[in-house]
Amino acid sequence: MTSESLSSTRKPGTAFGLFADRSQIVLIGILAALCIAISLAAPQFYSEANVIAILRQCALVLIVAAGMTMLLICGEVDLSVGASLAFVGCIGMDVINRTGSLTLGVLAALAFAGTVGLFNGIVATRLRVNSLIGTIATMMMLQGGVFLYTREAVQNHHHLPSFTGLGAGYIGPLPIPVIIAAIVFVVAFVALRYTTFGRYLYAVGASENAARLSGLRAERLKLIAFVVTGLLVGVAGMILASLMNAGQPTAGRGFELTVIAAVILGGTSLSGGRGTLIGTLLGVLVLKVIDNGIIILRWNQDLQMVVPGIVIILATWLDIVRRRADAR
Amino acid sequence: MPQSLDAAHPVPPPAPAAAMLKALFRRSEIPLLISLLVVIAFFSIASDTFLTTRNIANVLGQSALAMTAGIGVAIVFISGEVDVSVGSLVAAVAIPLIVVMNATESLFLGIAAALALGLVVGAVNGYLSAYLGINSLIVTLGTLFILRGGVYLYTGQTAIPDEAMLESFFQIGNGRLLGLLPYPALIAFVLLLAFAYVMRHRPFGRQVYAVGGNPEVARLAGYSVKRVKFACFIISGLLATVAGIMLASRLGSAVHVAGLGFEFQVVAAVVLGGVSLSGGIGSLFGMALGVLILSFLSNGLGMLALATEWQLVVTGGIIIAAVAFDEFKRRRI
Amino acid sequence: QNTPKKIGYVVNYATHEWYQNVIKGMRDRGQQLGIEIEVKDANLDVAKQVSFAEDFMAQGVDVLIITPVNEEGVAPLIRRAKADNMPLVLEGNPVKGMTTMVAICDYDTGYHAGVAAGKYAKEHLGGTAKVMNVGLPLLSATVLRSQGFMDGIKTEIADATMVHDLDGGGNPDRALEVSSAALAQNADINIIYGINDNSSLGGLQAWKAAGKSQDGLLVVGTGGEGLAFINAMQNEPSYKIEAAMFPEKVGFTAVDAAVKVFNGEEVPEHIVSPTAPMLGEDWKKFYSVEGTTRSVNWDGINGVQAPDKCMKTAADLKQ
Amino acid sequence: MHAELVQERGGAHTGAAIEMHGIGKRFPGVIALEEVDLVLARGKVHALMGENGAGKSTLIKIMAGVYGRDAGSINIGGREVALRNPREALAEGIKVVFQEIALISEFTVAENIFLERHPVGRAGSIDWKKIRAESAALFERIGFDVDPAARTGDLPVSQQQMVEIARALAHEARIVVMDEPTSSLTPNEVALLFKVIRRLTDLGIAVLYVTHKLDEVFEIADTVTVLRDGRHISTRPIGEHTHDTLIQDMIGRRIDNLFPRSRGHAKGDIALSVKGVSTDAKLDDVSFEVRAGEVLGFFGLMGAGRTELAKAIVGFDPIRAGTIEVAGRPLKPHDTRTGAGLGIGLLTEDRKGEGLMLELSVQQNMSLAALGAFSRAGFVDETREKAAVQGFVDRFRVRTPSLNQLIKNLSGGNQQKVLLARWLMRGLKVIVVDEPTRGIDVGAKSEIFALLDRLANEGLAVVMMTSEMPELLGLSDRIAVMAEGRITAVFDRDAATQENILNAAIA
Ligand SMILES: Nc1ncnc2c1ncn2[C@@H]1O[C@H](COP(=O)(O)OP(=O)(O)OP(=O)(O)O)[C@@H](O)[C@H]1O
Ligand SMILES: Nc1ncnc2c1ncn2[C@@H]1O[C@H](COP(=O)(O)OP(=O)(O)OP(=O)(O)O)[C@@H](O)[C@H]1O
Ligand SMILES: [Mg+2]
Ligand SMILES: [Mg+2]
Repeated sequence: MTSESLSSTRKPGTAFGLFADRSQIVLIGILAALCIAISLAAPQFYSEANVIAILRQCALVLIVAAGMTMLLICGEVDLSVGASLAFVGCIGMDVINRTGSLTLGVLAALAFAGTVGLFNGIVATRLRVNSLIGTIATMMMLQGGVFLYTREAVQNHHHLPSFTGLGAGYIGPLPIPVIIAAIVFVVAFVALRYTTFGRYLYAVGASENAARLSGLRAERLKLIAFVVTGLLVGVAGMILASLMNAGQPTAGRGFELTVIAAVILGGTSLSGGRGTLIGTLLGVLVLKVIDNGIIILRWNQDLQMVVPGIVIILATWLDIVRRRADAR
Repeated sequence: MPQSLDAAHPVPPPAPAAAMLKALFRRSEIPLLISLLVVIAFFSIASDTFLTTRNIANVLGQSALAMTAGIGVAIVFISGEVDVSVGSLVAAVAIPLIVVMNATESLFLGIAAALALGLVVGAVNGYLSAYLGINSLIVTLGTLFILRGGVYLYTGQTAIPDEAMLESFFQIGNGRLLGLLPYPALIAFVLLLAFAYVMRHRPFGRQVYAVGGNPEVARLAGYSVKRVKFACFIISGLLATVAGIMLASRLGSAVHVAGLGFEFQVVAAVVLGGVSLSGGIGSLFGMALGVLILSFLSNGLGMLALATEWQLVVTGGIIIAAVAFDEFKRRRI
Repeated sequence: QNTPKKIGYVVNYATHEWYQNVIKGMRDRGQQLGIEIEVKDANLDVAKQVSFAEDFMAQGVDVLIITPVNEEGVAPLIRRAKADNMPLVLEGNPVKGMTTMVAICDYDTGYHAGVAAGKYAKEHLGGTAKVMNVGLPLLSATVLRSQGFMDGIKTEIADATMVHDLDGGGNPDRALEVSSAALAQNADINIIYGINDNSSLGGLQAWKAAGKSQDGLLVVGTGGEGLAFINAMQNEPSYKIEAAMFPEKVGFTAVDAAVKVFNGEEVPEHIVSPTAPMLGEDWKKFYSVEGTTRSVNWDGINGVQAPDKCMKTAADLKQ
Repeated sequence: MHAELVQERGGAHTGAAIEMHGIGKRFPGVIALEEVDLVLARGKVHALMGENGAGKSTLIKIMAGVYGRDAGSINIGGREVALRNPREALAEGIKVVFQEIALISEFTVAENIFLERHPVGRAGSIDWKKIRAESAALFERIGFDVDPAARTGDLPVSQQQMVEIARALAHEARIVVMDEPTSSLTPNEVALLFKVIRRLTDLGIAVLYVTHKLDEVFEIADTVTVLRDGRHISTRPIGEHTHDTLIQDMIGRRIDNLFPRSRGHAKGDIALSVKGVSTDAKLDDVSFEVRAGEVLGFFGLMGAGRTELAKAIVGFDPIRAGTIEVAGRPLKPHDTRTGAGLGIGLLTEDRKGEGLMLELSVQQNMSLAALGAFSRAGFVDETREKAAVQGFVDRFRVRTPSLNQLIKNLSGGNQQKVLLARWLMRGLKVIVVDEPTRGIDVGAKSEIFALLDRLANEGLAVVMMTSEMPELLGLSDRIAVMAEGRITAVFDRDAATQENILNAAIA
C-alpha cells in the first residue's frame, strides 16, 4: 500500500487521522525533534516574539505553497512566483499611493498576479510549453519588467494604517498574515480534499488523457490552478509589501525555490497526481524552523543552505523507508 | 537466424523522399536550427559588430560552459532523472582545483582533485537517486544547497586566488586555437561529439534512452536501471567539473559566487533543446542548439546595447516562442 | 588631448539603484565630453561578466570600465586586456595587475558613519551602543563597511558591542526575515546598521513588526542612492544617519579616469571617490527631490573632500 | 540460430524445459499464488488459463524474474535456479511476451527487436546495419509486414504486439512465454502467430501460452493448466477437455450462453447522429445513426479507423468537418465535457495510456466520470461514492483487496471492469466501447455482454468497435464495416455473415 493521496491510508475516527496520514509521520517527527532540540539549546526559540516571527515567515510561504501544491498535483509547476511577488508589491503600493485606497491597491495587485497566472496557464495549456521552462521564461520577463515599471522601491506615501496592519497587525494574539494564511490553507485543504475540483486536479495530474476522456476539461483545470497560484502570490506580495513598508523590485529572490522545496518536502509528487496540503504545511514549518533556529542558535548563517539541503534528502529517504516497511 | 535468410535480405530500401522529409521534420533539431539561424540573421542585420569572426568565436567560447555541463544534464534528463546541482558544483570543484594547484604547482594534480570532487558528488547524487530511490530533483536540489553552503563555509565567503599562476591553467579557459577559436569551445565541441556518439552508437547510450523511455521495459530487457542512472549522474558530475575547471581558468580563481543560477541556464537550454523532462526523448545536438540560441541571444542583445530589463523580457519571450513553435511543429507533422 | 569615442562599461548589477546612478554619472560626463557610453550588465554572474568584457573587446571599444562581480574573478581578464592593448579602468575593488581603479572607500564610509552614530548615541541613547549589523558577508565591500562602522563607533563609545552579525543577503525581504529572528533571540539592541538601504530598512521593519517603539533606537543606512532613505529619514523617527556614497560622482570620476588612461597619462592606482555621512536634513545639500525624480546637486557633491587613500581595503581583509 | 542452439544443447526435443513447484506469492492484502505447480515440456505448447486475477501474469512474472517468489522452487535442465531479476531469466533462455506491451515507443521497431542486446561491431559500436537487416529478415521469415525503421510508438497496438512477439524470437530462447498475445491481434495475425509458434515447437522450444480465448487453446495447445484464485486447479492434455470442462475448471460453474441473444432490442429515438465526419488523419466523410436501445457494431481490419472514429465522436479528438449530435443536441467537437454532458462516453482500447490513472485507487478511478453525481455544491459525498463503487465492484466481481488498492496492482481484466464501471456509474445515452472485452476472461466477458445487452434493452445506445466476430455477430443489431477511414457497408444483423463482412472490410 503506497497510496498517500486522499483517503487511502487515512484512519478515520481519530483526531490524528483527520489531519494527517502516515506519510506525514516522518515530517512530524522531524519537526518535533527540531523544535525540541532548538528549544533545549536556546529557550528564546519558543518565546512569543520568535514564534510569531516564525509564523509570519511561514505565512508568506504557505500562502503561495498552497497554490503550488495544487499546481504540482495537476502536473505543472510555476517558477515565476518569486519574481511575481516583487512585482505585485510594487504595483499594489503604487496604486495605493495614487488612489489612497487599500482596496483598490489590493485589487490591482490581485488582478496583476492573477493575470500572470493566467499567462502562465495559457502558455502551458494552449501553447503546450512545458511549464518548467515556460515559467522560467515568465520569471525572466517579470524580473526585467519590474525594473521597467520602477527603478526603485515604491515608497509608502499614503501612510494608511490599514495597509501597515496587513503585514504587521494583529487580531487578538494572532498576526494578520497568519490568519490570512490559515484561511487560505483551510480553503485550499477543503477544496483539494472534499470537492470535485480537488479530485479532478488529482485525476488530471495522474493521467491527463484519462481525465479528458472522462469528460474533464483538463486544460481548464490546469489553467485554474495557475490562476489560483497567481492570485495567492498577489496576496503574499501585498503582505510582504506591507511588512517592508515599500514595494521592492528586488524582493523575492529565490522565493520560488523555497516554496517548491517546501511542497516537495511535504511529499507532493512532481509527476502529478499525488500530494497533500498537510504535507505542504509541515514542509513549510520544517524549513522555516531550520532557518530561524540557525539564527537563534547563532550558528554560521551559511548553514541555512546546508541544513535544509540535508533535511530535504533525509526526510524523503525516511519516507521511502517507512513506506517499504508499511508494505510488509 | 538461419544463414540461408541472411544473405537474401539486404537493408530495406530507403524511404521515399516525402517520407524522409517528414522524418526529418519530426526531429526536434530542425525547428531549433531554424530558430538559431533566425536569431543569427536578425542580429547580423541589426548590429554591424555581431557577425564578425571574432565575435562568433567569442560566443562559441562563452557557450562552452553551459554546453559542457548541458551534455551531462541532458543525459541525466534522458535517463528520466534531473540534475540541478550543477550550478553549485561548478563553483565547488574550483576549490580543490585551486587549492591543490596553489599547494603543488601542478595543473594535473589540481584537475585530478577537481575531478575527484565531481565524481564524488555525481556518485552521491546517483546513489541517493538511483539506489535509494529518492526523487532526483529533491536530491540534487539538496546538493545544490549543500554544496553552495559548503563553498561559503569553506571559503568564508571570499574567492581563493590562483597563486600558482600556471600558464597552462590560464590557457584552458583563455587560450585560443590559432588565436581564434577559444579552447573551451574546442573542448565542449569534442565532448559533444564524443557523447553524441555514445548516445547514438554505444549500447550504453541506447540503454540510457531505454531506461528513460520506459524503465519497466528496460528492466524486463535485462538492463540494470539503477546502474545506468547511477552512471548518468557520474557523467553529469564529471562534465560539470570540466565546466567548472574552464570557468575557474577564466576567472583565475575559485570564486564563491560563481555559477549562481547556472542550473537555471542549463536546464532552460536543455529543455529548449527538446530534451524531455519525462525521459527518453531528446538529443545532445538539440541541447547544443538550445545553448547556442541562448548564448547568441545574450550576445546579440548586448550588441544592440539593450538594457538588461529588456534583455530579460525579450529572452523570456523568445524562449516561450521557440518552445511553442517546436511543440506546434511536433503536433502538426 | 584626445577623447575616446566609445567607452564600454561592464557593470556587475545594473538593475541596482546604486549602479543606475553610477551609469547616470558616466552618461552625464560622457555627454559633456562627447563620448558614447555603452553598458553591459553581468547581473551578478561572474562568468557573464568575463563574456561581456570579451564582447566589448571584439566590438572594439576604446576604453573598458569594469565593476567586478568578484575582484579575484577578473584577474585573467585584466591580463587579456593588457595583451590586447585595451585600456582598462576598474570600479569598486582593486585587482592584481590593474592600472587604475576608481572607488569609494567602503571601510572609511562605514567608519565615518560609525563615528557619527557614536556621537549620536552619546547624545541621545545614553552612551550605550548595542549594534545589530544587517550585513552581507558575500562581498568584501560590504564586509568592510560593517567593520568600519564598528571601528568608527568605538572611537566614541569604547564598549560598543555587536550583538548580532547577520547575513541579510542585501535583500529587503531576507533582511527582514533574519532580523526578525535575531530580534526574537535577543532584542537588547539600540542601533541597527545596514550595509545598504535594503538592509537597514529590512532591519527597521523587523523592529517595527515586533511591535517595538522607535524611541531609543538609531538606524544607520548606507548608500543613499535612491528615494527610500529620504522617505525613511522623513517618516521614521529612528532613521537618522545615512552614509552617502555619491554613485553619480563615481561614474563621473570613472569617465575622467578612462580618458586619462586612454591618453596614456600617469594615473594613481586608486582614485578615491568621496563619501560622507548625512545626518538629519543633510541630504538636501546633495540632492533635490521633485515627485519621484531625484537630481544631483553637483556643487554640493564636488564640495566633499575625498581622502587620498583608504584606511583599509579588501586586501587588508585577507590578512 | 535456434536450430543450432537447440541441437548443441542436447538435441532431444522432449523432456521438461522448466519445472516450477509449490510456487507462492503474496501481495499486501492479496494471495496471488499458492502452491502452484507448472511443468513445461520441450517442443510443446502449454496453455495457462484462468479468470481475471487468477494469478497467470504473476506466475509468468516470477518466471521472468520480475517478481521474487515467496515459496517454491524452479528447476531448469535439472538445476535449481534463483531467477532474481530479468537478466537472470533471460540468461536462462526465458523470453516473455508480456500482457502489457513492453517496448520503447521512441525506438525504431528494429531497435526494439534487439533491445536486450544490441549487436556491436568493431570497437564496440552498435552495428545498426545488422540490426536493420536482421529484423527485416526476421519479419520476412515470419511473414510480418512492417517497416523495421518505423517508430514503434506510431504503430497501432496490434502491430506493436506483433513486434513484441517477433522480439521473443530474435534471440536464443529455450522457453517462450506469451501472456495474452492475441488480445489485440487481427485474425490474420493470429494465424501468423500460430505458424510462428509451431515453428518454435519444432525447434524444441517450450511455449507457455496464456489466453482467454478458448478456441485458440483448442487449436494450438498440447496441455492446459488452469488456475483459480491463485491455486492450481488442473493440468490435462487438451484432448481431455471440452469447452464446457475448461470453463468449469476456470470459473467453477457452467456458462450456457456466452453471447446472449436476447432478441430484438426495442429501438427508440435517434440517440447518436454522425454526419460527414472527417479528420485530418484518417476519417473520410463518416455518417451513421444509432437509436436508443440499439447496438451498432463496427468491424474493420487493423487501421481501418474505428479507434479514430470512436475518439472523434466522443469529442476527444478534433475533427475537420462534419457534425455529431447526441439525442438531437450538437456535440461541440474536441470537447469531452460537453460530450459527457450530453451523455456519450468512450471505453478506450488503450487502457494504460487513456483509461487508467495508475497511481490512484480503484475508487478514484471508478468514480471519476460520475463524481458530479455524488456531489452537492461541489462537495463530494464520499459515503455515497463509496457505496456506488462497492456496488459495481461486487456486481462485476472486481478482484481487489479494497477500494483503496492502487489500480495498477489489479490484473488487466479487473482494470477493464473498473473502466467500464466508470461510465455505467455515470449513466449515459450512448456508450462507445472500443475492444471492450480485450483481456477479459470468459466469465466476465459473458457478464459484460449480458450487461451491454441489458443496458441496450433499457434504452442505451451502444456503439461497439470490435475485432471479434462472435462478439460482433452476437450482440450487434446492425453492423457497420469500415475500411480506410470510410464506412463501406452496413448490414442488418440478419443479413450479416462472416463472408460479406470480411469482403466489405477488404474493399
Ligand atoms: N504488484 C501487485 N501488487 C498488489 N497486488 C497485485 C500486484 N500484481 C498483481 N496483484 C494481484 O494479484 C492477483 C493476480 O493477478 P494477475 O495479474 O496474476 O492475474 P491474471 O491471472 O494475469 O489476470 P488477467 O487475466 O486479468 O490478466 C490479482 O488479484 C491482482 O490484483
Ligand atoms: N502513422 C500513425 N501515427 C500515429 N498513430 C497511428 C498511425 N497509424 C495508426 N495509428 C494509431 O493506431 C491506431 C489505429 O487505429 P485506427 O483507428 O486507425 O484503426 P482500428 O480500426 O481501430 O484498428 P485497431 O484494431 O488497430 O484498433 C489508432 O490509435 C491510431 O491513432
Ligand atoms: Mg494477466
Ligand atoms: Mg482500434
